[in-house]
Amino acid sequence: MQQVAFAVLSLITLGAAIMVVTTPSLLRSALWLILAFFGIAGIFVLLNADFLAITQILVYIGAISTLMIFAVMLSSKVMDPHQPRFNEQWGLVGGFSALLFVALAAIVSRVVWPVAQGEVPVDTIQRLGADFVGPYVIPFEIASVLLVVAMIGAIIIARERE
Amino acid sequence: MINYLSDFFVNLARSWTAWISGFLPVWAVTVVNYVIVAVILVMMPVIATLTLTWMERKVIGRIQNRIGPNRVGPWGIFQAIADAVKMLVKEDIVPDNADKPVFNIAPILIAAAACLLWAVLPFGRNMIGADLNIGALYVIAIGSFTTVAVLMAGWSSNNKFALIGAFRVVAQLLSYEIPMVLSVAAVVLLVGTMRMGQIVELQTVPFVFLLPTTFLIYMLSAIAETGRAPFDLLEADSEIVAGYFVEYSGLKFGWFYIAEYGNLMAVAAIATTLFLGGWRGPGVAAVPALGPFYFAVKILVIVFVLMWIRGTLPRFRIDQMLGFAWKVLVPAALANLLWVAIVLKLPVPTALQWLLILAGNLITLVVALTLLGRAAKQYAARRGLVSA
Amino acid sequence: MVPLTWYLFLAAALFCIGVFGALSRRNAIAVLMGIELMLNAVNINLVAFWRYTDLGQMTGQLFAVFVITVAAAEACVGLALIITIYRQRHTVNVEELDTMKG
Amino acid sequence: MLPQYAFIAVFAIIAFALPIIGLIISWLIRPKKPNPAKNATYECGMETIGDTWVQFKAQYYLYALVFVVFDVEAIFIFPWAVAYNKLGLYALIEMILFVAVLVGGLLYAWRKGALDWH
Repeated sequence: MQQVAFAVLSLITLGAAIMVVTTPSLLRSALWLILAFFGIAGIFVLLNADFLAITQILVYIGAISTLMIFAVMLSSKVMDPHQPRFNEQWGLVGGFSALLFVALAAIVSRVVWPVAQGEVPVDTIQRLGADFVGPYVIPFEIASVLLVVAMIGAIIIARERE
Repeated sequence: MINYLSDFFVNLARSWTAWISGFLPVWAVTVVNYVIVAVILVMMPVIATLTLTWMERKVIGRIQNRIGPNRVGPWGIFQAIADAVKMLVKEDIVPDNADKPVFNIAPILIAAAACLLWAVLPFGRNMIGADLNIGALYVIAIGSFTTVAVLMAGWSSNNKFALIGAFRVVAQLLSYEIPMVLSVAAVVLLVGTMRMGQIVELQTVPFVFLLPTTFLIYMLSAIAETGRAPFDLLEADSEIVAGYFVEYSGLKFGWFYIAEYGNLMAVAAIATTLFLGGWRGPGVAAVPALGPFYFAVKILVIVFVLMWIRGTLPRFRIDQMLGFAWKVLVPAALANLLWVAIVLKLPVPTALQWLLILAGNLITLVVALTLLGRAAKQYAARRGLVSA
Repeated sequence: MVPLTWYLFLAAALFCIGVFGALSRRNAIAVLMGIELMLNAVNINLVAFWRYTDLGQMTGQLFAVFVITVAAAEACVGLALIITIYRQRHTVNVEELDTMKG
Repeated sequence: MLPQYAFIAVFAIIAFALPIIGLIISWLIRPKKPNPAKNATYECGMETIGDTWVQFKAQYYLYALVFVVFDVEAIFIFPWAVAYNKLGLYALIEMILFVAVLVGGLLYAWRKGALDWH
């Protein structure tokens, strides 16, 4: 059952990802990207990481994709689908990506991964919350600073100057 | 017999499961039960549309000194069904330059999102689709799909009005999502769980009495999220004809309409669950079958108040509306959240903690209203609207 | 139960698609989309390793949350840059944005 | 945990099926008589001039920016809120710090007029 779910979700994810990088229309690319994010959220559920799945939907689909669609619409003239979507080196890059995949796949299948069996704890969210303010408090506070700095920077950059 | 009736719905489900287990394997029983529950819950937006449109026309009619629909059936109760039939058989027009696949998927996505909300709402004790670990966040995350569907509809129509409308709606949805998230977070902080079923179980006192201001913030953002008056400038027909779905007709328009009323009922249901004690009410411990009725009554009360607001208040302007979300609601919601956190760490008895939370809420409300009133006066004076 | 290697294969494939998108597209927003795909592939790996080797701690999930945070910050600034460049140059084609070249 | 999500998956399939079935039924029974005037873009009876995808104000983007930051912040607040009862006083202080930085950012955006509609 889980295998079937995994197969369906990875087909959705990979298919959508391929459409993202090949579709000429940028807005459709962004919509395929949303489908890919959704598939990945499903993969997280299969991995018993439900909080991350909802984070994926909330942040990637709700926030980052919206930002991307806005950016696509704000730079609208580039959406002309007649101009080439790839640069000249796309054949080379394609070959490189395929080679990279072969290499990664070889590594993944050769190495014997130390898999530990165990029950997934039921209180993962409490533990996440405790870890944010416990051992990971420095990254936690830095995340807040990073977000604010990014926001301030982006506002300075994107503001229309009168 | 009495025992069976007192928890009628749960017992009915048990008897049903026992009956089909007689001739079906275990996995098939699970699948059949999932499908039945899902079909019932998925119909909720459609049911909401059929009942609430009639109710809304009657209520608004009375407010405006009219009688509302009264031709189709007694008191016009079949008006909604007549409308549904009209939408079903109406010709569907797709504009020539539309991006057709995106244009067709947008209404499906928005209707599905409205349905998905009902999966985690408790109708009564043990009567919930799935009591997810992350229920409260799930409800918020589903809202993201609405944003995407609106952008898809606005862009694919290839119409300036639709696109401007979509941008406005999305700005509004994004701005009001944050106060909504923060007010839900205050409830989660108080009960220490995100399971919607458990939030109701632990609500011995409806949280509206502890967190009145948070409830108010939630309701204001919910009105804005569903795009109803006074926040309905996304379909301000005098300005942008009808907003992002101007090019839609027939049942595709129908799905936008159904999603709107489904969302209206859903936000009322979420508010009931989080703040009004959900299915709790007198005698519900002895007779759990009463739960769904209390739940429905509370939802209808909230929906009635929302209709009342719509019939009474004028429309906001977009700058006022977006400013209101970021400059009033977000700071107030953050202040409430942190105040709850501070009080929960004070070494005093629970009753006193609750009183302190209530007091803090009221202070936030007073401060927010005072600042708002002062800002409004300054604005009016600057514009020369009042004589100084 | 799905074996760990399946997840790793999925992540590897997704990463390579992301690399292809980031290096071959002409539009800067499309390049950013490729980068987001790569970050997501990394997240799948992090969570998969958490699930199969490290259930006692939450490190994998925590890392994934921080990766998402960084991705959000990156998208904010990156897209703001793209919008500004578009406003001044009327193009977001990465091949034409070479003013820094000596 | 997974059975609950199996239900959500079934639910999602049915939730998407419902509008699709409705559209198919309506497609079967409704009239189909397109003509060019009917299919033209709606614009108060006049032919549309120029590209629809005109440029929009960057103001919309600024709202989206502030939204993204607070949305990600919510991701940190919710687990903290769930775990809060079992944590010590340090949890409160650290969250106040976290929120203070964000409020600083909000105030900056407010000052710079990113929250005002021009």
